Amino acid sequence: MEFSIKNIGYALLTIFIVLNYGLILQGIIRKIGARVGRRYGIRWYQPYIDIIKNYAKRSTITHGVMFYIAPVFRLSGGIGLLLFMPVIFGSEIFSNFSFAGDLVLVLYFQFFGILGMALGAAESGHPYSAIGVSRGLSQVTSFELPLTLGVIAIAMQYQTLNITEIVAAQQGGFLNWTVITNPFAAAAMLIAFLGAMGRSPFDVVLAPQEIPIGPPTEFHSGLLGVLQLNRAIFPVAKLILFMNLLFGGATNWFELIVKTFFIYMWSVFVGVVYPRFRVDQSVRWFLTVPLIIGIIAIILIRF
Amino acid sequence: MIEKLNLENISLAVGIIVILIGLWGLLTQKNLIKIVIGFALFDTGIHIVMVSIGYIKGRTAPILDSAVDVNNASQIVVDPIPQALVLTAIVIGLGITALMLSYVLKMYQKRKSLEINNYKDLKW
Amino acid sequence: MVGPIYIIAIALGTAFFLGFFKKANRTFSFGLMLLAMAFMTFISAQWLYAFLTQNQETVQIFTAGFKPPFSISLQMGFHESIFLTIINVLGLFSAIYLFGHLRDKGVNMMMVFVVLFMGLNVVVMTRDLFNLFVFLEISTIAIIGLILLEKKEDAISSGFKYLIASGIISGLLLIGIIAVYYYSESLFINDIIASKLMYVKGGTIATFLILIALVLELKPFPANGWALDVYESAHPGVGAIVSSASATAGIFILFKLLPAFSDSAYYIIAVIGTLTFVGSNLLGIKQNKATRLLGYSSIGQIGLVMAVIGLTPYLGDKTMFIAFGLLLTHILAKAGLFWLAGIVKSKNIRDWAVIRRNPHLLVLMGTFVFALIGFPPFPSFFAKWELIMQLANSSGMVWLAFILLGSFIEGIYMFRWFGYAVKGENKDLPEFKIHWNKILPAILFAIGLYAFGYYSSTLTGIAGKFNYLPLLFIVFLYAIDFLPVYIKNTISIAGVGYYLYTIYPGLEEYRLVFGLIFLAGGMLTLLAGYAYKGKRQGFYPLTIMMFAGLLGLIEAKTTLEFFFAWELMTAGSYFLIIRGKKSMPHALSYILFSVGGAYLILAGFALAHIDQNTFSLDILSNVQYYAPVIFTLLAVGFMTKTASIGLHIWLPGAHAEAESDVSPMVSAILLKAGVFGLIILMLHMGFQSFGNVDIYYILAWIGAITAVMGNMMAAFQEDAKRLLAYSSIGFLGYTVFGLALMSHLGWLAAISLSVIHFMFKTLLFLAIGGVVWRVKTKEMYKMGGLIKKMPFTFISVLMGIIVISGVPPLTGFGGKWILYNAVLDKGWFFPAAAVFFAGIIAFLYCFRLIHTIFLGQLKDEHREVKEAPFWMLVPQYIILGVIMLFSALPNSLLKPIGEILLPYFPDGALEWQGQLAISAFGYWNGKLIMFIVVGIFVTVFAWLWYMNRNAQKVKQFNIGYSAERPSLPETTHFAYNFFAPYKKVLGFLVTPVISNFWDDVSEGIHAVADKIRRIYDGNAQNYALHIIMFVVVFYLIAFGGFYGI
Amino acid sequence: MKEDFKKRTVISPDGKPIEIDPVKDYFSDAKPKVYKPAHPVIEKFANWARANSLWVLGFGTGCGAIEMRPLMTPRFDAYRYGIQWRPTPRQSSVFVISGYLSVKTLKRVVRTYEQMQNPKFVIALGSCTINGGMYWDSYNTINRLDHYLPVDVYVAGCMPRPESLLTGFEELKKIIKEGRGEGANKYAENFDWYKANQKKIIKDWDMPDYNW
Repeated sequence: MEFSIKNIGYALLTIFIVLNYGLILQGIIRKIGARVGRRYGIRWYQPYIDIIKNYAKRSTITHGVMFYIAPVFRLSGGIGLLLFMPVIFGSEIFSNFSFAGDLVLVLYFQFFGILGMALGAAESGHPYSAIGVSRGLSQVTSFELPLTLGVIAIAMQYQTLNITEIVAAQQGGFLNWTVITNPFAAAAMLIAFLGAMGRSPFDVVLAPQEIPIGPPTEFHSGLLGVLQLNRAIFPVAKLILFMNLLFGGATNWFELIVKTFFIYMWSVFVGVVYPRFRVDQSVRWFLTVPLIIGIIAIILIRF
Repeated sequence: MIEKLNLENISLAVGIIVILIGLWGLLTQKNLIKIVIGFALFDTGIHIVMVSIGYIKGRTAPILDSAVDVNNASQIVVDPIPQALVLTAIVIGLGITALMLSYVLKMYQKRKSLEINNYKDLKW
Repeated sequence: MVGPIYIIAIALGTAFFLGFFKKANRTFSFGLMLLAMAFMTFISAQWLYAFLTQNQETVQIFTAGFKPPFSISLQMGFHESIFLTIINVLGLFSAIYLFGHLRDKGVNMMMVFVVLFMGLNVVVMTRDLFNLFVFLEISTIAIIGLILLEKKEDAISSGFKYLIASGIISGLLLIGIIAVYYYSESLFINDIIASKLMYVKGGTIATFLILIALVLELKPFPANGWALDVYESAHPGVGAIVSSASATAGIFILFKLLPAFSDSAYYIIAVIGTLTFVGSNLLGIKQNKATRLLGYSSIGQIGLVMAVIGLTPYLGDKTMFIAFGLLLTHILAKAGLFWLAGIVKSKNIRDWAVIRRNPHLLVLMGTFVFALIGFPPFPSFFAKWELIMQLANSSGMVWLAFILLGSFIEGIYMFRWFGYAVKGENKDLPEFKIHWNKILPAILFAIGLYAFGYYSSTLTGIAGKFNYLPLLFIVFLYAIDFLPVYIKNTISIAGVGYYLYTIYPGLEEYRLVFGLIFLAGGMLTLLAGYAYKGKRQGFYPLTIMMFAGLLGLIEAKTTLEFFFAWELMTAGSYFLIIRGKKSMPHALSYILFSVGGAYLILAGFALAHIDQNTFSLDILSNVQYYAPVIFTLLAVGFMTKTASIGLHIWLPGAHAEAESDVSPMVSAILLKAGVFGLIILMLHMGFQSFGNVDIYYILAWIGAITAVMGNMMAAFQEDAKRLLAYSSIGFLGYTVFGLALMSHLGWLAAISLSVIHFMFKTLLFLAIGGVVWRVKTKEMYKMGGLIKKMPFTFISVLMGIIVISGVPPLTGFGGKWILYNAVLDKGWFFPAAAVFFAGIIAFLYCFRLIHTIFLGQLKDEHREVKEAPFWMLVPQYIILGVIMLFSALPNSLLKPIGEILLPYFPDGALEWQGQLAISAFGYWNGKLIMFIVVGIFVTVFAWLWYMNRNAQKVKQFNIGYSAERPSLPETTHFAYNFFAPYKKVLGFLVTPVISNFWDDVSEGIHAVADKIRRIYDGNAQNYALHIIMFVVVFYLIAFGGFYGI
Repeated sequence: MKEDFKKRTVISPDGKPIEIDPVKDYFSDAKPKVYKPAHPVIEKFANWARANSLWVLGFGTGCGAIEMRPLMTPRFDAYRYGIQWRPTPRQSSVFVISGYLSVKTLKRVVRTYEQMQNPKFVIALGSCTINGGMYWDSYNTINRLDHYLPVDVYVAGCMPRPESLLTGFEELKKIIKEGRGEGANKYAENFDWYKANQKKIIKDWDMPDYNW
């Protein structure tokens, strides 16, 4: 497949859909969380208002160039991740730029935003930002190991790193989904997914009162607005990744919404039940149980 | 046993005993002078051994004089070479002994001691 | 032609004549003596010349008109002439060196001096056993006389010990002589040899006595305490004579009488020699007095020569070459070192730092030390090479192992000593004066070492093939060392560039890749040199030495050339590393690991050479025996350079303490030499296994663990350059892992990672070097906020860390992608998972590096810091350009490498469609990714910039700080122990187990050495006892086992 | 702490002494700017969003802090009105000052207020913020908050219940929607007056005039 100008239009369409879906999903999830806490909670469209409000702020301050660029990195990371994946299986329009690279690209491109954000946060000179980044990176490294094992197991299972082909191999009923055919790899990855979503119990990175929401503590106004956009797009991109790898992908938007919603709910369930882990605790945990599951997955695929 | 007890063997044995005595002195005496004496004995013992090895039973000293006829000297004198060697060895031994004594002298001058254990500054 | 008898005549005559000048003009007397020595030298040299050029026949000289055995006869043959020349040259220069001393002490000493050399001359020439004894005694007495005349207290007591010892030895010799005479009835050595005494009953003991006495003359371990005391206390000039001249004569006697002994005598000599070599060097490592240290080394070296003579059955017709090479090096270098000891006058090796006040003396010392250890281009290098090759060829593996062990141990104390000289604290030390007569001999001997080294190389046949041009360039740079930096830098760059230009057409395949890394990389890093002011003495010859070694590796066609280049590179890099500020201990561990690794490589080459009649590197692909062992030896040898886990402890310190532009050289470029070695090894030897264990699988694990541990250590460093150094360890781990995969993609990953590592490590080390240059500290937590002061450096570091972490779109991702595909292809998932885990850990240190230095809070002291020097930035930005090119057009890097690999690994190559790479598992289009990412990025940025174009710029304390405000930048900069929680969990992984292990090994060796050397308790009687026990033990061994009976 | 803000001399890595004036070197000394409202249509829409997305920074200076917490609980659940809590002044738009302000806390309040971004709103909670309440003649508290900061809504009471606070928020929403929530611009316009008042109370003024 070659790049053509059409792709840009398709990409914008995907971004638009995903952005809206992400914002609504965010609102609904928060609503669900509130209902678990016996509150009414925010209105489902509150995330929209918040973003508009932030863009409507009149003043901005800047701590320097990197501070300014960080949200750009972050949003580029989210959008890139989304666009490098086939969003809807079988749809040329929503496969976007997945012909540019395979699963490995997607795995590593996740870090584009993380790294940029970390740099910008650090540029603000705020010690809490740096503490948050330290925690975040520590956690990322630890859940990445089970994730890698799971990815290797899946790539071995399907003998490909091409996400489209992985999805294709899972077509034909839920019994073909990786989560059924390769349960250990799926388990390892789904646990890593908890870490990747950064919800409780792995949300000490953004501890609101201890280190006032960690890395983005100095971001505000439009800069924060960009980050909020990313907070809508990035989780959905990750959800789509896991959906593609483990749950057979989606052939239309409805299927995508249903699947991603339930995958998200997995982390929400865990999140509302479990209290927060300290960083050392979560690192230790990721390097024990999920790691062992990952190793079992590899052993099973190998022999 | 008895027939082995001839002159050359006796001198050989004496030589070896003197060597051992000399070595014993060299190794055990703590006085520098006595050590030198031990060395001298050791040296002398070696000379005795040398002479006794060169001895041939029933022959005379390899000195060409009235007692030895030049023409049949090779039949009646003992091997002259060990004797010559011994002479040289004695000279060298003397040289070494002299050097040792001069060393002892110097050492005594420097430190006023003849005890060998006082000269152990250099070690390891 | 002047007859050799005139040597004796002149010496005796001069000695006699000098007696008349007792009180008269001492300088005149000295001149007379010098004339005599010169004439003696002339005679022997003239004979040597005749033997070398005019087919001169061996000449017998009969005294007193009779033929032997009735008279004493002298012989002048080829070997005699060599030894005589050596001894007399040494005598001549010793005399020059001792000029002031001899003049002060008077005519007596001069007489003794001349007599000493007369004695040694006769000892060499005589063919009469008793005459030999006599003149041996004469020379001994003369030496002891020299010591006595010095009138120094400790010298005298040591002379007394010498006397006692030599008395006993000569007694043994005398008994032996008379016994020999008794059985062979002749004292003429030729007759004795002809009579085959050892086959006569009783003759064995006679020859044994002679043998043991001659061996004892050579001060075998452990019966040599007296000699050590003499070396320590005597005037260094005398020490040089004892160490060189007497020992030479002693070796020659042994050599001369060797045919008289039974074949098993060889064995005894070899055992004693090897024991002496290893034992003496072992005891030497605890030594801290320079002259005594030299004593240990002398004894060890002579032991080695003895061992070589004893190993004649193994070495065959190479014996003479080896023995001469070793002996000559020993004589020249040891005499030189003793003479330097006389100039510097520092007893303790720590005080030798004073020598640097005159850098040329340091050059001399370096020459001597490196010659002793056997570095190229000195004769000992070629001798050792032949020695090891022959030993392996004739299955002398145990000997080989012990000789390498001994050499290694010698390296420990020699390099430690040299390290003190180069880097020790040299304030508050006494001044020393240099007299021309003292320095001249040392200079000439050093030149002699180089000359003989070249001569040896012509004998081994590599002179024609090996490229000496770079070495001449080094000499040239040394000669122009007084010029300012920018001139020398230009010349160096031009030199390297010219060389690259000339060899470029001849480079092929992976040699081309590494050639470019080494030479083009070298030019790039040299650019940074313009930032330095002043003269930067000594830097350029050393740098070029390293690059000469590196390009030698590239050009090497034979194992010998390869090893030559390897050692050259090691020496050059050692000097570069030790130039750093606090790098003495690190340089020591570097050189020791390098030398140890080099010996393993040497052993590997030797084993590979068995039953092959060429030295071509191709022998590795045609190995006859021990293939897995050879592979392991070579692999471990090369991995000392790639700093794989277990062998890495030298690296962090060495790289961290090096100068700003040296760090990239030794990190980005030098480490690739190990990779290059591994590539050559693996290409030639292919798959290897011990039984069922695949060595490559072990290698893969080593690579993986290295990667994890290296990166983990890097994440916990506070020192920026140390962090980068550990990061190098980690990255080299990926490379080793990639190579171990032994597949097209694995190698593609490994080689492209090598290239990438070269680029980003140069970039980062230069950038961080520039920062350190400005802020004068390497501790990251003391920096911070420098982005505003050093924006250009910041950009390089940013790009560098993005490449390290393998985040798309920069080129680091390509390596990761290929590695993934390679792993899926190969199926080694667990080490692979470790490698990918390591890749993620890289984020930790990457972020830390950029955050703690450039982001966060700017410190008070750094408010007026300037951007890094321009010339440091130039190479960085050139590299940045290349990185961007490779990132956008990955096939410009990967496709050529893939094509190189095709002949070796035809399967599993990438398929290229433009910039789209397709593997069996996935695909990747670097250019497209670059465009997409840049496109998104620019769009978002433009939009954000438009939105916030009026943003208020604030300063560093304008942060929301819980209604308070920060008080000091130091307390606001979160930097120290940055990954504390991580350390809490995984810190146990980075406890320095390996460093502790090596420390324990080192301490253990030192403790053993210290225990054993207590036998040298300074008591003359105990020394005598050692001699007697030595005789008894060897008697028992000899007659209990294998000697004759 | 205070010593850290005196001028000091440090030695640079090159060995040169450098003068450091922390207050000038480490803090921006720019004056606040007046930001004109955008086009009325846009502004109306923006004000609607601002009113429905009140991000609150709670300043628990006095006893009133206890009244803010219940708003997050199921019982009062202020979230449903678009009121959310933010932990940092940078991201907040509403500053709730809950009770009397001592001289010491006033300094912190001023600093925090200035760190918030325009537009920003202040709700003063409790009688003490209006006239000092029971502390009106205290040596150590201020009496009238709007001498020091532009206050949008006062919620009277000692203490006002959470319901009152909610009413205050509703009032604030109305003000914002009507475009009257221009406290930040008012502060910038009358900056000298406010500063003079603040400095009258805060004797040891050791910070820049405007805390960005």
